[in-house]
Amino acid sequence: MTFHAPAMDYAALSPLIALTAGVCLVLLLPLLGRSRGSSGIAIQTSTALTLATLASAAGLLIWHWNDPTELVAGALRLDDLAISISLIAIAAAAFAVLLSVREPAAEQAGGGEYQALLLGSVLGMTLLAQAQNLVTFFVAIETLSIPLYILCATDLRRERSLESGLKYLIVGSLGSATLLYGMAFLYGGSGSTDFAGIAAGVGHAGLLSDPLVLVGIGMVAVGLAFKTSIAPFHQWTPDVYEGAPTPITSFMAVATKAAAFAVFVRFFDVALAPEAGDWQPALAVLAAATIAIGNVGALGQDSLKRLLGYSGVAQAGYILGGLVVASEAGVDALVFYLAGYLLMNLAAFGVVVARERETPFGDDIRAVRGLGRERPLLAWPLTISMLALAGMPATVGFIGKLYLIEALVEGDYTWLAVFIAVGSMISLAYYLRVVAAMWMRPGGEATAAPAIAGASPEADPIDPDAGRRWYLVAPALLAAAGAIFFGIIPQPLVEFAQHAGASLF
Amino acid sequence: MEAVLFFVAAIGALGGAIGVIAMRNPFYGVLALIVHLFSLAVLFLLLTAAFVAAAQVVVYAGAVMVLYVFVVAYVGGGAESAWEPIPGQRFLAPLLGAALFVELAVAVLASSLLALGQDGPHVNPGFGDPAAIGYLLLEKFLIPFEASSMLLMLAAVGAIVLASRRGVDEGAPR
Amino acid sequence: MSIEWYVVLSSLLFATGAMGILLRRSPIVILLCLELMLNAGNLALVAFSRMVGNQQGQVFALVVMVVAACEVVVGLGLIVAIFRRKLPLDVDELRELRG
Amino acid sequence: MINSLLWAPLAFGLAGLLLPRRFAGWWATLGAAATLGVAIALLAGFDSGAAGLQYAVDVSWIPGLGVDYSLGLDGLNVFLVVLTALLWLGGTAFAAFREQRRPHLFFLMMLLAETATLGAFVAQDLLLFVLFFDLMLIPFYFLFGAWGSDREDGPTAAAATLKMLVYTLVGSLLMLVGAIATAIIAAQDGGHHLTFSIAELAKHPIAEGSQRWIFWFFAAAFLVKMPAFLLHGWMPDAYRAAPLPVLAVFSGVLAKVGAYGFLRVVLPLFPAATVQFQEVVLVIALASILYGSAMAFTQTDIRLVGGYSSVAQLGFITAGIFALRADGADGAVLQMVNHGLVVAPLFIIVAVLAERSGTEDMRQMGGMAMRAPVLAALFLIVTLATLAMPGSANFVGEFYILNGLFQAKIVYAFVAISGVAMSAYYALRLYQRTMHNRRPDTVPSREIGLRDGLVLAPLVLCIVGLALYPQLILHRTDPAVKRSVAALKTPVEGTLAKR
Amino acid sequence: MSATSWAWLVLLLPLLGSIAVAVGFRAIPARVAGVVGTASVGLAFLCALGVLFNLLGEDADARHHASSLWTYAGAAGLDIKLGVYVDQLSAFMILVVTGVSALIHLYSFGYMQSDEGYRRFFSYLNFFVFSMLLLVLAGNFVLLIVGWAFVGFASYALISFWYRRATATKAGMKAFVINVVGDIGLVLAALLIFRELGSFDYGAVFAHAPGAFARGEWSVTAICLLLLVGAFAKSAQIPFHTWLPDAMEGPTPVSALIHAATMVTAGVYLIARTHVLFYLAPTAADVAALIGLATLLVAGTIAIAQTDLKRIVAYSTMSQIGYMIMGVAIGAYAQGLFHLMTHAFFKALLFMTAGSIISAMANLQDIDRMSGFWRAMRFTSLMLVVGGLALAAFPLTSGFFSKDSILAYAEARGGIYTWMAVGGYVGALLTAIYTFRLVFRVLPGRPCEEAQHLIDTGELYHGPPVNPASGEEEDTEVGFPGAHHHIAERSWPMAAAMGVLALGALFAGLVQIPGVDNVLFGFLDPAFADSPLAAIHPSAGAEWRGLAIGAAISVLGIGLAWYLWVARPQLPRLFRERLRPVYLLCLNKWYFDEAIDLLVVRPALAIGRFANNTFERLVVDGVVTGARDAVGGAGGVVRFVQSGFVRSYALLLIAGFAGLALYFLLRAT
Repeated sequence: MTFHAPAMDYAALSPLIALTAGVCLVLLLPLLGRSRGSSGIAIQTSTALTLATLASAAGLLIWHWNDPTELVAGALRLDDLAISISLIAIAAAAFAVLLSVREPAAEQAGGGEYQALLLGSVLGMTLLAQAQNLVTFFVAIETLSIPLYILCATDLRRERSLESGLKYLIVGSLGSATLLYGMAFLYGGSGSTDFAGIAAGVGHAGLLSDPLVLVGIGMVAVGLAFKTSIAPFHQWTPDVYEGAPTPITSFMAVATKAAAFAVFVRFFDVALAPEAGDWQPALAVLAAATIAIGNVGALGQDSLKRLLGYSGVAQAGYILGGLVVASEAGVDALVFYLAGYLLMNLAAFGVVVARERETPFGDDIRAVRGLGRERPLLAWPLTISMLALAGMPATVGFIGKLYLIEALVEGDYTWLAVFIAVGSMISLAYYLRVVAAMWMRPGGEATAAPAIAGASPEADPIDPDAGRRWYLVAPALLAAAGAIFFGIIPQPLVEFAQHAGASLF
Repeated sequence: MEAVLFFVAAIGALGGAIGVIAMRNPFYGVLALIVHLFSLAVLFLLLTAAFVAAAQVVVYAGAVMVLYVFVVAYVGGGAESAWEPIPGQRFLAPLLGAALFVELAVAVLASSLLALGQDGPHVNPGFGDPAAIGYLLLEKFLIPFEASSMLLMLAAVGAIVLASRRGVDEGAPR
Repeated sequence: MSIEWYVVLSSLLFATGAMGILLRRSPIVILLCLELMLNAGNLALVAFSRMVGNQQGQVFALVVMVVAACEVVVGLGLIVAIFRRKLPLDVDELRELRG
Repeated sequence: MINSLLWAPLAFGLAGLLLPRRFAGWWATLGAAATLGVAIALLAGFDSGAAGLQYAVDVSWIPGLGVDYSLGLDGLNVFLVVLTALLWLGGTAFAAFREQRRPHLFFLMMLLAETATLGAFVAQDLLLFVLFFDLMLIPFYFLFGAWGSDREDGPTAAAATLKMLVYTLVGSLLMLVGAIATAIIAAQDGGHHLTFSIAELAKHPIAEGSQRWIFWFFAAAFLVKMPAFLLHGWMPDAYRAAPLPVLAVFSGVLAKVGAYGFLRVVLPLFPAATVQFQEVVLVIALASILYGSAMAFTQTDIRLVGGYSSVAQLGFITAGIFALRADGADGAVLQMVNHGLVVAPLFIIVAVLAERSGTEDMRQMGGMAMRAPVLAALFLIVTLATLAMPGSANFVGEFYILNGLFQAKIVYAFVAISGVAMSAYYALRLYQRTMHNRRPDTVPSREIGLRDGLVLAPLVLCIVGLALYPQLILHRTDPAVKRSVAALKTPVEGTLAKR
Repeated sequence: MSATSWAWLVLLLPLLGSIAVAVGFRAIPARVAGVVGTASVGLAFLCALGVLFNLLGEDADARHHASSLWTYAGAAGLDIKLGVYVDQLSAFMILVVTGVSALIHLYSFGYMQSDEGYRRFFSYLNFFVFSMLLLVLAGNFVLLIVGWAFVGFASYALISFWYRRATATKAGMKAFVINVVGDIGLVLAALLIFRELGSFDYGAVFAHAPGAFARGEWSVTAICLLLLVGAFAKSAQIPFHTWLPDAMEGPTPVSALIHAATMVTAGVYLIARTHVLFYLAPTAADVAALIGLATLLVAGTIAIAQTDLKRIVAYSTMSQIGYMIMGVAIGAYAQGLFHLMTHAFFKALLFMTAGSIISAMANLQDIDRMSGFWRAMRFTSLMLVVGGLALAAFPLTSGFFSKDSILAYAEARGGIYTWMAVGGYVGALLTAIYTFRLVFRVLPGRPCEEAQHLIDTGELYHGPPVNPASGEEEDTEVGFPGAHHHIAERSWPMAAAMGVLALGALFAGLVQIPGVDNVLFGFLDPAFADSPLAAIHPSAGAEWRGLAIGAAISVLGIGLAWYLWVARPQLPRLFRERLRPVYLLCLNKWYFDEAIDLLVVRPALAIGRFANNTFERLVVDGVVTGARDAVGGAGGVVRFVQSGFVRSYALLLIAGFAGLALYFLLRAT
């Protein structure tokens, strides 16, 4: 046996390399800094460094826009789907890093570790988006999850943070174990770990709808459904979203979904396409259930983060619709919706973080009472994001739903489209509750009873003018503006999505 | 001969597993797991996966279990009470476990894959030895290999973040 | 011994592990049970790799070990943190987040 | 031209944010006036003979989704556009005369609402229509919720508004699905590329099977908007919560969008289903007429009298449309304009009365005509128009509607006309209870102020003008109406005269 | 100038007057308003004469013209023009209307002087005249309906003129709603006509109708019955008559103008106008005739029992209209119109005298309180007697000729119509009785308090102003015309108006003395030439026989009245006690109000209340609340399952996994 080193296309690998290097640097630099004993600077430098890393990675990705390449003996595939999803993840990370400035969790986690873990998670996502065989797939999904387990728990002083970390870890590992076992079955059935190989294997007549393969598919579906918080594997979502440090929640909500859906699409719409007839109905039902559960669950939630968590579940249900139809239009819609979801969500979370730090209410809905009069600059992003999430016209949310419904109707899943419509109807009840709190209620009485959801006894010190900090307001405004812009001029985003879709079919 | 070994190992693995979930005291649970791991290693050997078996012994029974022991010793693994706060859990859990097993078993046994029924094809002696695995790791699976190393580092960092004293220094006294 | 035996055994182990997670309340034991499940996966992988006669499954198993190790490390770290925070080491006691 | 009409209000609204608060109202009024100017210019240049679209604009908007930005005027919407502009000017001015909380936002929303409404009227792309149709709700949500009044005996403004929004969206989200389904099915059947252009889709209606369910998706949206009987649950609360200047435009225009939708979208696109379900809709319409009237004459809250009378009126309009004949539809369009012209002043008057008596309960009012002859006269004219006094354009509208109904389904005509008698009762009752009889000491009788008069008088003048020459509208409406009715395989015009 | 342009002028003048008075209501002094109002109608009368002479200038069968200004509403096959139709019938009508109206304006000029709403009154009055003229001049059914409704509105406005009286507004509402019911009848009729004949224009309709319908065909019968609904509602025929007595809430000139002279005769005009259709629908015609007969008898009986001065006159109006309706229904078109004219004169006169008396009574209308006015107010009393005689068809008065011409025709036509004639004579007897009951109660005897006060001081009696209907106190701002009252003796305009009318009441009959002259019928008959019924002419002999019977009955009636209320005043009380049920029936107006209230008003309100209190809450809101609660409940379940126990999450996850696996196993082949 002789060793054949695989062809290394470093240009195409560069985004991954950049991120990896970024992780190491962010870890190392502050150490030097801390030795000089000035952690303030350390945090700033690491923040800057992280942003730089993300920027460069994004740049390198865009550089490869529109020329799909196979990497390292077919372990990876850097195509437009991968790029677009990675870009979404990176954007989410960048926002999260900004929101994390002065975040108690980040300070406790110390100089660079917090950002490093964040970067590590992003690395996992970019990897996952490109994965072409089961092993990479599995490692990548763990690389994105494990740092998140940790990050959720980094606000060590708050019991909720630890609780969320542990819950996420346990249920998450259960999920990955299931995923792994499913992969094992698929490997057994097809005799290969490569997606292509699997496609060939399960496509092979003798195996079409063979119990081994099908159950394998089922278990992989469970694993991915867990990551994308599809009911009934969603239950970790509200708890973890509420418990985790808010910037992390904002990151998880979008990036994890995006990455997981990327591989979901790759694996099901490509590798398992031959079995589509078998898994489509199942996933459709799951989507419907998710929409229903997410939307009714969000009703009457007082914690904004929890509310967004449930709404995230519902949104995942919508997005899954794009996957179910297993068509190019479906993937387009899916990517488009994810991009839109990024904007809508970040606009909301920026405001939540700001209010969390400026009021004693934590993320309770009371924190945004009368926001319209006191802090228009915060009220508008949150309003827009709520309306967008509800799918109101002239926002990206409307176009997103429109796109999904088109795909669904085309794929003969009209009933699911109707379900989406009904779902967003219910969703109004809670989204508008937030809007009403901002515009139709008198100002929040700043000296209220402390015992409120979200503001635990070990509440963080209040920063009275957090609502004016550029690094909180600017991202929110930016995202909100984007949500409106792409609601009125969606074509660029549509093309972006269509590129992604085209790279699969 | 092989069959005997298989059954011994299988019983060991299963017994270990049962021990893990049955032992009140986490410490015994850890020990049970070690038994389980060793018997798995034997099964790996039977499946001509020498390197995996070795790794199993070294990594798990060696490193990981030691970690467990330390932690259990540190947090003082007191026996957990028999009281079950979630209604129906005690009843549903075994049911689901059984259901799961049945479904998976059926999936395997009902499969039309003929190969499942045989001992597997004849493989050349080099099968599963460190060299072969090494080649795979450095050629086909280079990326996962690198990634998992990255993952290890991140996990280590995370463990430090979580377990370091920093958290409680600022923590509010209870 | 035919491969089926190994796979069925592995699924039995898998189910056992799952059952353990459902039944035990000490986070440490739950971690152990997760180990069980991952190992069941490993056994299946190795068995299949023997069946199809290529070693990809074995490599996969190795990677899984690393992953498992990472989960353990993080999990134990979390447990230590919780212990430091003087919170009960019982997953049922940690339920501030609900509803 | 038509673009400026559509976007002028919004542009003014945004620009208004930069002005100091006390100018916001005047600026908004100016904006509304400008819009009205454009609208009238469009009307002036409107070629009354032509059936086709005029001032058409059609540029690709989201090619990826086959959505175009296409606008246009024809007989169906030209007068509704003018009506919208007119009423908005009235409402905005009336609001500008009064102190508003957070004026910037208020007037921005007011003008945004105008743009959205105009959009819904001029949109010629099915999806654009749906978009504007839903967009209308947002500003009104804020206007009702944030500037509305909470009732101690009822839900808060926010709650009432939420109810309204969810209710109306029940329909319009289904409509979104329906719209997309229509386009896609059409594209699949016809094998051409995806388009939402109403004109295109009307050329080859989709298969009857699909028409059936899509028809109801659209009908749901429109009937809720009107609102029609059994779907009007949101109306009472919302009407009582709404600030009156806003309510004037809301009730004056928005209800019409639903009826307009039937003419613009449903009849041309789903002819088979329309014919099939004609009687069902007619039954709903008649139920609305009777029920709305019955409710109207038992109400004591003067807003709700207006509200329920609208239910009845919209019932008439729907009935006219679903006579599926040109005369009925002509009458419907005319009646839409008339009702808008009537109900908006009505609510402005309600505001004036409420300001004097400090209550909106007619049992505590009376005798206000005493020192206010002008107010009384204006109110009287509005009242007479409301009860479709022969000689008013409203009568002509109802007469055409009834004629259409009479020729198509004679029985329904007999039922429908009983609504006329009831309308006479509740309208007159409203007038008498407030203006006539003995005056409680709590209620001062004060003449209408000059500025309010300036808002009210022009509207009343329009009523009178139309009463003298309804042909103005009928003449321009007829060709377009004939075209949208032509799709149905039913006798379109003329009579069943034996010889 | 052609007839039609004169007609347009007739139409225009009152409208302008109304608008001028209304717009300049603050600018111009009250007097001027009165002058403008009166003058405009006076001029209109002159223009009407212009129309007449134009027509007389042409030969008899060419005396009909149509003219239109612009297309009012023409689309989708309907073609409705703003047009007038002038022929002998409309010419006759506008003459009567403008003429009588002019006099009544004159009367009001004096009578209403001190009323707060003097200008408003004249603006309304003019508007009414305009509407009435529109009604009679309209060239198509739609415009007819417009005029019809305008008249209804004007009457509403005038009835509730003293709008602070609850009784007045109530009465106005009643009148309006019943009139709207009538309008609806007309609208349906018009629609049916359009459905059958494809046009609304008189010319086209009447030209095509004979060819289009077989005599007695259901469709034409339906049309006529619907027309009758309109006619009865306006002309206060059973069962739509209940508004008329209440309408007496309005100022007395209004009663004179609307409820005697003009508006209530609209129904007669309508039937005359559509006589072609009615000829084709004999059933409908007979229904009309019978109801007319019934009305005239019922009203007569009621009138005998009433004690309210104006209401008695009102019921007499009803019964007189009954004669006309019966006449035009059975084919006595010209005769009916003849009676319409004479009735206009003497009934207006009667109301004016009533007004004058009521002034003297300080707004009291109860004849039980009245007596001895002969000595207090000569002129008024004289007028009352004149009017009474005419109404009672005393020989040689106008009523004598007109009423008997109708009955003679009926007799001549034979069959059941003979019996109608008999009924008519019975009615005549009643008429004579109640009329002179009124006269004998008011004029002779010892002057009552108010009359005495007038005689002694020469001043009008001024009691505290009260609402005659409810008896409640009122401030002088509202209710009876202002602070100062006016009687004919003191106000030349009133006297002048009454004088002229008296002349008419006495001598108008002379234009049509059987066998002597034939002025009126000669003019009108050509307009009805197209109906075979118009050809029937009773012989002069038969007419004289009729006249003789009529004279006898009238004298008999007057004699009876004298016997009962002057010679033997205790007899009526005796009757009351003996025939209590009959008396009560008449006193309570045959319980029509109660019946309508029971059958129509209450059910409607009940339905409304049910809808409002029950249906709205249970069903309409129920749907919403139900849906909301369902969703909310589901949310509760989800939140409950989200128990916070990580192990239960795991359980659900694995359960889902098991379920999914099961699904796939079942899919597997």
